[in-house]
Amino acid sequence: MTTPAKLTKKDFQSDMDPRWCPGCGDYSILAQMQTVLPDLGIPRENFVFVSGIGCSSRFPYYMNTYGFHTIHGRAPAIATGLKMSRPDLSVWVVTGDGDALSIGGNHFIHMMRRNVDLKVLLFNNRIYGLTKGQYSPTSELGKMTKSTPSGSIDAPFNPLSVALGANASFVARSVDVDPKHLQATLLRAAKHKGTAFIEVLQNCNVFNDGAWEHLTEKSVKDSAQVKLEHGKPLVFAKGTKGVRLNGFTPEVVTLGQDGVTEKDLLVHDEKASPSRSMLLAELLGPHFPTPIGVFRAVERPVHHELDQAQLAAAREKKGTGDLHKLLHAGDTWTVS
Amino acid sequence: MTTPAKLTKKDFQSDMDPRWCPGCGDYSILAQMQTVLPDLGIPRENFVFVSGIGCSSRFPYYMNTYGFHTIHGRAPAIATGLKMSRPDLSVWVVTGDGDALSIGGNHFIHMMRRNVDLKVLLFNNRIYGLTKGQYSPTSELGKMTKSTPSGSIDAPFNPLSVALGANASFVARSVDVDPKHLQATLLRAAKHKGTAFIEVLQNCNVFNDGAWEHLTEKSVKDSAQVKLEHGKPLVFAKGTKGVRLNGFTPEVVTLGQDGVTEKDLLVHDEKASPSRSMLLAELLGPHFPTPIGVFRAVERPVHHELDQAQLAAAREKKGTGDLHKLLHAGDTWTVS
Amino acid sequence: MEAQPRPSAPKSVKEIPAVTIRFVGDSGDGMQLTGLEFTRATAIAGNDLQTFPDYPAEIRAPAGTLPGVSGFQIHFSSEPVFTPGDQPDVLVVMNPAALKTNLKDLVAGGTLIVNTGAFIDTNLQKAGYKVNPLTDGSLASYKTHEVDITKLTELALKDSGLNAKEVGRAKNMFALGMMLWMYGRPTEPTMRYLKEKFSTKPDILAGNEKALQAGYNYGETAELFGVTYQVKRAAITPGAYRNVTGNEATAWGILAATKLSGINGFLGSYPITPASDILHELSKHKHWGFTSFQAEDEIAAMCAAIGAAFGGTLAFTTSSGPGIALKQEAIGLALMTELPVVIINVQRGGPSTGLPTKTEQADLLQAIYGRNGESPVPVIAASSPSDCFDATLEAARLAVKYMTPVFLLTDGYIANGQEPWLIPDVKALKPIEVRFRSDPNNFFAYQRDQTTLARDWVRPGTPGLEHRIGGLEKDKLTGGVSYDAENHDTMVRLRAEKVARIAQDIPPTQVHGAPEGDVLVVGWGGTHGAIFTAVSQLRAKGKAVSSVHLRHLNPLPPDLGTLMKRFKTVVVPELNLGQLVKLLRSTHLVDAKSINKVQGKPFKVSELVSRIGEFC
Amino acid sequence: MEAQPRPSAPKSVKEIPAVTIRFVGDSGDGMQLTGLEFTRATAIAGNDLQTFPDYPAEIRAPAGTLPGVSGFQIHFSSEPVFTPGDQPDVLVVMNPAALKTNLKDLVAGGTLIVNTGAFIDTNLQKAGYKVNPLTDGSLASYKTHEVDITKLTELALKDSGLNAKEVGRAKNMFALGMMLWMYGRPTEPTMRYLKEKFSTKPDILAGNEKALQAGYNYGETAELFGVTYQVKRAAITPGAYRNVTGNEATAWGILAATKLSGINGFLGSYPITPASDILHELSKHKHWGFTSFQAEDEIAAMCAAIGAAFGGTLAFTTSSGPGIALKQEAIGLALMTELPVVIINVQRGGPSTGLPTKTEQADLLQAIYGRNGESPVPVIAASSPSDCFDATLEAARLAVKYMTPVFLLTDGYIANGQEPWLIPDVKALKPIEVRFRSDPNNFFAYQRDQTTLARDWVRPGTPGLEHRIGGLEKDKLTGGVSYDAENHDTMVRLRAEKVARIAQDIPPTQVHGAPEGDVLVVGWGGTHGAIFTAVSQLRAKGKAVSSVHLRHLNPLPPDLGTLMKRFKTVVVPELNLGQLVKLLRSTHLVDAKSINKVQGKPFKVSELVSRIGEFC
Ligand SMILES: Cc1ncc(C[n+]2csc(CCOP(=O)(O)OP(=O)(O)O)c2C)c(N)n1
Ligand SMILES: Cc1ncc(C[n+]2csc(CCOP(=O)(O)OP(=O)(O)O)c2C)c(N)n1
Ligand code: SF4
Ligand code: SF4
Ligand SMILES: [Mg+2]
Ligand SMILES: [Mg+2]
Repeated sequence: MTTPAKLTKKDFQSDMDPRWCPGCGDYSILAQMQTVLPDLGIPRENFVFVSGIGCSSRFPYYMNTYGFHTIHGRAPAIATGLKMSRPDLSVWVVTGDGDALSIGGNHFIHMMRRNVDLKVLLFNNRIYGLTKGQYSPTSELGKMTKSTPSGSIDAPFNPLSVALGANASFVARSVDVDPKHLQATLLRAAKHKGTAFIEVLQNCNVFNDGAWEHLTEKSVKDSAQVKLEHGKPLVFAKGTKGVRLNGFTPEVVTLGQDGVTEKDLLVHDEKASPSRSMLLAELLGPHFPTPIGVFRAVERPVHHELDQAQLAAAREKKGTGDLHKLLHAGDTWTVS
Repeated sequence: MTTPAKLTKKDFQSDMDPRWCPGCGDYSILAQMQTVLPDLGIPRENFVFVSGIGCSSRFPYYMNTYGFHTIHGRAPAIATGLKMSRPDLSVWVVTGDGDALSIGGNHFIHMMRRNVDLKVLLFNNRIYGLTKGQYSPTSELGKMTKSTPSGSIDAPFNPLSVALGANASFVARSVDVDPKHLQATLLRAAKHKGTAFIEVLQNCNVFNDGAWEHLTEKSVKDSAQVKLEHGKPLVFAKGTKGVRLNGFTPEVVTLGQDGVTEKDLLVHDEKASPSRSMLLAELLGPHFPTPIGVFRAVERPVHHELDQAQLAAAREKKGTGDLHKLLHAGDTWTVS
Repeated sequence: MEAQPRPSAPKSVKEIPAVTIRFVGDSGDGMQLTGLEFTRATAIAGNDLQTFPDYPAEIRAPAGTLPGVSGFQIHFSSEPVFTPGDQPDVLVVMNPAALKTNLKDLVAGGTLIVNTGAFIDTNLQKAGYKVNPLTDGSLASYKTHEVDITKLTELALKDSGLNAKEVGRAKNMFALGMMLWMYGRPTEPTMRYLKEKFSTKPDILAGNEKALQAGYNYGETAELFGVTYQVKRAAITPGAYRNVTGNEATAWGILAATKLSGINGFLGSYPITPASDILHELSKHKHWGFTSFQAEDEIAAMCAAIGAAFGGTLAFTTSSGPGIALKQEAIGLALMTELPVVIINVQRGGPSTGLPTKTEQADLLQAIYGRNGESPVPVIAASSPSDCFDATLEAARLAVKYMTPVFLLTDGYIANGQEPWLIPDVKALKPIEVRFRSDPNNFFAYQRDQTTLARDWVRPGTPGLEHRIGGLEKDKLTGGVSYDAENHDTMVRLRAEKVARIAQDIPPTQVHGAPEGDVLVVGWGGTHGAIFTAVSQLRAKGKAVSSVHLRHLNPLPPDLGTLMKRFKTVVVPELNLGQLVKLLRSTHLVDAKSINKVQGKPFKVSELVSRIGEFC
Repeated sequence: MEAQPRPSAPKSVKEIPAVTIRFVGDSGDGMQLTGLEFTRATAIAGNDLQTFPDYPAEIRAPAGTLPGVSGFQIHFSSEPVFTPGDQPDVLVVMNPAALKTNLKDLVAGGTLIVNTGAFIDTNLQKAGYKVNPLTDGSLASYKTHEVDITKLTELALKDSGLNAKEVGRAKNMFALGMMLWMYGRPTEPTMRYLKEKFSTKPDILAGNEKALQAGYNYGETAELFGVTYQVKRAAITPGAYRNVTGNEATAWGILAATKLSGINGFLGSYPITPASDILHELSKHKHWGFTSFQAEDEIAAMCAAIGAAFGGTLAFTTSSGPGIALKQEAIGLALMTELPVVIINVQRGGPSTGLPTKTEQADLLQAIYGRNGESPVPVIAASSPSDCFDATLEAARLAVKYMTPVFLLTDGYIANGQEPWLIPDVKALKPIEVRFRSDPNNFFAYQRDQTTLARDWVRPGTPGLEHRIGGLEKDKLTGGVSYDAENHDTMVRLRAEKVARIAQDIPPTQVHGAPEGDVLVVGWGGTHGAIFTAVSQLRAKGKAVSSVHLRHLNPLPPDLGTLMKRFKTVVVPELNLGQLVKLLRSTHLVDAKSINKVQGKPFKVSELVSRIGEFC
C-alpha cells in the first residue's frame, strides 16, 4: 500500500451523503476540514475522527478516514485512550455544545488539563439539535426552548472560559460562515502540540436559527467581531475602533478620537497565562466585539509524550518485560 | 417542637465518633463548622449536609443535622435537586479533590454556572485518601503515588480556576490549620447567595503528609501566604512585601525598596470578572505567596430564585394546576 | 375566505367496519401533521382508533431520499381497536421515495393515492427508480388514484401571496382535505387548529385553509373517486374523550400523582429520544408548583430526583435505554436509602445507541438486574398510550407506599402512538397517601411498617428527626452505618422482601378468554393491543387460547403460577429475544415458549395470529 | 546485630496435619504484615495454605476501638488446602477490642495468645469490657497464654534509640517471632523482607530485627509454651512456587496476555476498593510497553479502553460493582462496535456503596443483563487467587477471538486472599492469536468469520481500510448505519449467536466426585475452595454428592444440562440471594435449590457441609 502522492479534498469525502438539514452550518465546517487535511502531509489512513452524539457528531461518517461515532459526551475519553495507545495517529474530536459541555463536561476539562494531543472541534449552536431543540449549556439565560418554555434559568457556560479554567494550552474560536478563517484556524490547531480546542460558532437553522447572526451578518460583521492576532492590537470595525484596558476593565475606543492610537490598545498575547486569555473570552456583545481567532497557544508538556518518555525510561532501566522474570520475582520456593 | 433559643457547638455534634486517622486535617474543619453554625440563626433541623464518597465525605455523619452521604462525585447533583425542591433548607456540600474534580467534575462546574444556592467545601489533600493513596486531579505533575509510581503525567487542576472558568459567583480558599480564617470564610460562604465554593487546603497525614507544609508551617506561613481582603492591597510577609502588576504579569516587591509603596500594589477586588480572580488563582509558590481568602464574591441571579419566580409568575398567570382542566384542555369529544 | 360547503351527498357511500390508512411523504411534507389532523377528525367522528407515527432518525434527511421518508398510520373502526393496523388498506403517497419504501406494506388490491406532481426525474432518481412506477405498470394490482397534488395546490394558492416554498408546504393540507372528504369527516377541527397555530401569520393561515378546502372540494367534484366510505361510530363507553399519546399520558400521570399525593413534584431529566416529550410537557406546568429540571446528564437527573425525594418531594426521572444504564449506580443509592423515585424508561431499539426512533422491549432485565449487588427494584409496565396514565399513578403509589425507587417501562411505540382516551373522572381517582413522620419519640430512621416494610419518610426541616443516611450498608434499626455480617444478611433479605410484598397489592390477574385451555399467551407492555386482537381472532376461530397481560413484572402477580398451570402451553410474545420468558421459566419452571421480533416495530396482529396459532 | 541462633530442639514437638491461625489487633498494630510474613515462612516451609485478610473500611479507625480491629487468618496443612479455614485453632490477640470481636470464632478449647500489655483500662473501655476478661475467668475454656508483648518489646528495644511510637510499632514483630518459633519456621525470609523495606532506615531495621528475634527467643526460652507444632510439608506438585493474591494474579494475567498476543496492552481504570491493587500493580510495568491510565471516572476508564481497542491494543478495565454500573453504557458501545475489551469486576458487598471491603458474588446478573437492549456479553469467573491468572488469560483470549467485550468476575475474597501458586511454565502458555486485517480487497467492516462470527480487527493507520463505526445499529455487512428492520433483527440475533458460539470453546465440565448421584453442587467464582472441601468431606462420609465449578457463566457449558439431569437434586451455593440458580432454572428448567449467604464473608466449610447435607 502506498499513499497517493498528494491528497485532495475529494479523498476525504466518504461515500455517505451528509444528512444534516439543508442550510445547516455543519456543511461548511465539513467542507473546510476536507479542504485543509490534504495540506497536513499526513497519510489519510492516519486520521481518526472521534465524535459523541448529536447532529455535529455525525461528522465522522462523512470523512473518508477512520472514524468512530461513539456515545454521548464520551468522545474525549475514547480519543484519549486511542491517542495514548497510538501516538502515531492524528486524532480529532468532533462534538457539540451539549455533547461536550453538558453530559461530557468532565471528560472535556480533563482532556484539557492533561493536554492530550487531540484536535477538538466543538460545534456551538447553543441548542440540542439532534433531540430537536432543548436548551444547551451555552443557551442564553432566559432562552425559550422545548424544555424551557418559560425561559432557561441556567446561566450559560462560556466554552472558552471553561477550557481556560482547565488550563487549556490551545483555545480558539471560529465561525461556520467564515471559510477562510476556519481553515486557517483548523491548520493552526492541527499543528499545535497538545489539546487544541476550537469553538466553532455554528448555525442550527432549524432549532436556533440566527443564534450568531448578531456577529456573523455581513452588515454587522466587521463591527461585531475582532480578529485576534498574536502581537497585534485589538482593532476592529475596519480599523476604526479598538479595545483598550482601563485598569482591568476593557473598553471600546475609537481610534483617532481623544488622541487614541493603536499604541493604547490591548495587544494580543497568545502565550500569556489563562487568566489573560479569559479576559478576552469575557468580551461579549453588544458592548464589545466578539473576539475570533486563537486566544491561547502555549507549549506545555504533552500527555502522550510524557507517557512515552516514562515507557522508554522504564525500558532503559529495566529492559523489556519478561514474563518469566516477573512471575519469579520475590520469594519463591521449589517443591521437588 | 421548638428550636432551642441559642444553639451551641455541641448541638451540632452527632453521636458518631469521627473515624478519620488521628492527625487528619478533617478534624479541624469539622470543629470550625460546628463552631460557626450556631451563629447563623438557622434552626438546626434546616441544615442538610450532602457529601459524596471519600474520607472528607464522611463529614455529614459527624454533624447532628440532616445528612446524606451519597455516591462518588454526585453530591452537587443531589444537593441541586434538594435545593430546587426545598429552597427553605440550608444545604451544604462536602467533597474531596477526587470526589469533586475527578468523577464529579461535571456536576461541579454545572453547579457553579447555575449558581445553585449551595455552600460547597472541597477538602483538597491532593490525594485519594479513602482508597489509600492514588494521585488526584490536584496532585502535582510528577507526583509518585500508588497508581503513578513513575510520577503522574497529568497536569493538575487548580480548583479555583476550574470554578472561575465556570463563572462561580463565590470562590474562596482557606486552610485546615487556620481555625480563625476558616471560621470567617465559612461564615462568609454561609451568607453568600448562590454557590459559595471554598477550597480548604487539608493535610492527609497518612497518604500525602505535608502537602501544604510549604505554606502552612509556622516558620514560612507569613511569607508563603497572602491574605486577600476586598479593597486592600496584596501585602504579606508581615507587611514587608507585596504583589504588584507589571502589565499583566504579577511580581513580588519589597515595600520600601526602590520606592515601592502600598499604592503600587495590586488591590484586591472581589467583585471583578472571573479573569481577574483567576489571575490571583494563578499565583503559586515558590515564586509567589499563595492567596488565602475570598477571591470572588459577586451577586448574580440565584438558581432557585429564578425557578421560584417562574413558578410564581406561572401561578399568577394560570392559577394553580387543575387536573380536570388539564385533561380536558384541547380537543375533546363526548360519547353518549 | 369562502364559506365552507356542507358535504353534499357523494356519488356513493360504502359502509365499512374498519380501515387503515397510511400517509407517507418526505419529512418536509408534513405527514405527521396530516396524520394527527386526520386522527383528530376521526376521533371526533366517534370511531375507535390507534395511530403509529414512523419518522426518520435524522432531523431533516435530504429531501426526496429514502431515509427522509416520514409516515403516519391510523387504524379506525366501528369496533374496538387495539392496534394501528397491520397493513394499510389505503396508502397516500406524496413522493417516489415514499412509494418505494411503503408499497410493500399495502394490502393486496389496496388503494393508492399518489401525488403525481412529485414523480419528476430528480425525485425518481433519489428514490432509486430507473423508470417511473406510475407508467411501467408495476402498480396495476392496486386501485391507484393519481392526483397532481403539487399542481392543484399551486393552482388553489396562486393568488394567495405565498411564495413557492410556502405553497409547497401547504400540499399536505390538500391531501388531508381529500382524505377527510373521502371518509366523510368534517374539516372544522383542522380549521380550528390552523387558526390557533397560525394566529400571527394570517397569510399562511389563509393559504392552508384554502389548500385544505381545495382538497376537500377536489374530492367532492373530481370524477376520480367513485365512492366515499363510512366507518360508523364505535360503540364505546360513554363519556368525554380525547386523543392522547403515551408520553402525554405519562406526563399527565405525573402531574396527577402530585395532586393525588398532595405534595410538590419534581422531574430530573435529560433529553433523549423517545422520552424527551415528557420533559417538554412537564416543563409547561410551572403553575402546578411542579419543578422540571433538565440536568447536565442522566446521572445528575437521577441524582437530583433523589435529592428531591430526600427533601420530601414526589420525584421522577425519565429517559430511555442508554440513559437508564447511566442512572443505575444512583438507582442503587435510592434503593439503599429507601427513597421513593419513579424511573420511567421509554424503551427504544438497542443495544447502545441502537435505533433511537424505533420501539423495543429489551430493557426489562436491565430494569430488574442492572445494578451491582442484590438490588431489587419494583418494575411495572404500561400497555397502551392511555394506560401510561394509570401506570404512572401506580408507580408513584408503590414508590411512596413502599419507600422505594420504582421502574415504569413504556416504549417508543406507545409513547408516540395515539389513541382516544376516556378522560378519567378526577374526583374518582384514589388519593396517594403520603405521611411524613414528625414525631421525634422513639425515632429510628430504618424502623419499618410491619405490612409494607417501608421506613418512615422524614422531611429535613422537621425538628428532632435529624439523621444521616447514605449508600453504605445500614443498621436495620437506626439506619447508621453497619459493617456487621448478620445485619447485612438481614438487610439484603429485608430489601428483597419489601419488594416481594408488593405482590399483596397486585389484583387478581385478568384473563382474556377462558381461564383454562390449550394456550396461554403472556404479554407485557406495548404489545397488548396486538396480542389482545390476535387472541380474539384465534378464539373467534375456535382455538382454546387465552391471554394475560402483565402490569407487574417485579414482583410477578402471585396468581400467575397457578394460572399458567391451567394451560398446556404458555407462549410469551416479546419485542426482544425473550426476557419475560426467562423470568417465568426460572420463577415457575414452566416451559414457556418465546415469540420474538426485534425489528424496531410492533407486532402485527397477523404475525401473532400465525405464530401463536402454531402452538394451538 | 546478634547472630541468629539455630532453632534448638524444643521441649516437645507435636505433629499436626493442619492448623488455622488468626492474628488480630488494632489497625495500627500491623497485623496484615504479621500475617503475610507468617504466610511467606509457611509457604517456604512447604505447606499448602490459604489466607484471608479482614480489615476495617476506615483508613485508620481510632486506636483501640472495635471498628478498628484488623485481622489476618491463615490455614496451612500437609494436605491440599482450599480455604483459609472456618475457625481459627489459634488466636493471637494484640488488644481487648480484637479479643472482643474475634473470640467467638475461636474453636472450642482453642489456643489463645494474648498481649496482656494492651489490657489496660482505657483499652478495655474502648472495647466495651466492664471487667478485664483476663481476670474474670471468661477465658477458662481456652488454652490461654498470656504474654506481655508490649513490655517485652520495650525491654528488647530499650537501647535501640527508637522512640516510644516506633517501639510500639515493632510489637507485631515480637508476636511474629514467637509464632514462627512455635511452628518451627525460620526467621530468615522476614529478616530479608525487613532489610529491603527499611534499607534507608537502619535504626528501624535494627529495631524490627531485634523484636523479631526477641519474640523467637522468648518462645524458645520461656516456660510458657510446653510444645511446638510441626505441620509437615504437603505432597504437592513439584515445581517453583510463590504466594499470590488474586489481584496480583489478575495483573500478571493481564501482562501475560499482552505477551502472548504480541501486542501492546492498555488498562483504563479508576481506583475502587477492592480492585485498586490491580491498577497499582500494572502501573509498575511501564517497561512492558504497558500503558495504565487512571481516568477521571469509571466511564472514562471504560471509554479509554474502547479507544485503545479501536486502535488495535489489548484493552482492559478494572473496577468493582458501583464502578461497573457506570461502565455499562459504554460496554454497550463496545459490544455494538464489536471491539475486544476485558472488563474485570472485583466484586464487593452491595448494593450501592454497600460494604466496600467485604466480599460478595452479587454482580453476576448485572454482568449478564445490566445494559439496555439485547446486549450479550460473555461472562467468566475466577475461582481462587491463583486461578485469576488463568481466568484473565481466558478472558483476553475470548475477547480477541470473538471480537467482543468480556466480563471477568473475581471478588474481594480471592482478590485479597493469598495462596501458593505453582508458577506456570511461561513457554508452555498458549499464544493468543491476533490478526489485524490489512487487505483492502473486498473489505467490509462487519464481514464475519464463519466459525466464530467475529469481524475483522483493523488498526487505524492501515491504508485502504478507512471505515467508520459507532453505536447506531449497523448494516450486517458494511457496518454502516442501518435503520432497516430486517437487518436489525438479523444483527440482534447475530450478536447473541456470536456469544453463544463461545460454548464451542468450553471444555467438558469436570465433575468432582461421581458423574451421577443424589446431589450435584454447582458453584462459581470464589466459593470454589469451600464447596470443594465441603463436598470432599461429605463424600468421605459416604454421601452421593458431587460438584462442578463453572468458569463460564455466559454462555453456560453445553454439557451442563445433561450433567444436572444425572443427579436427583441440584444445589447452588452462592454469596448472594441466588443468581446463578436463576440462570440454571430458566435455561434448563431444573428445580435447582439455592444456598445463600450474604454476610460479606465467604462460606465456611462446616456451613456448607451442613446445608448441602440437608439435600443428601
Ligand atoms: C446517554 C444519552 N443521553 C442522551 C442522548 C440523546 N441526545 C443525543 S444528541 C443530544 C444533544 C445534542 O446536542 P449537541 O451536542 O449540542 O449537538 P447538536 O445536535 O446540537 O449538534 C442528546 C441529548 C443520547 N444519545 N445518549
Ligand atoms: C463509583 C465509585 N468509584 C470509585 C469509588 C472509590 N472511591 C471512594 S473515595 C475515592 C476517592 C476519594 O478521594 P477524595 O475525593 O480526594 O477524598 P479523600 O478521601 O481524599 O478525602 C474513590 C476513588 C467509589 N466509591 N465509587
Ligand atoms: S437540527 Fe440544526 S444542527 Fe441539526 S442538522 Fe438540522 S440545522 Fe443542523
Ligand atoms: S487517609 Fe488521609 S484524608 Fe483520610 S482520614 Fe486518614 S489522614 Fe485523613
Ligand atoms: Mg448543539
Ligand atoms: Mg482527597
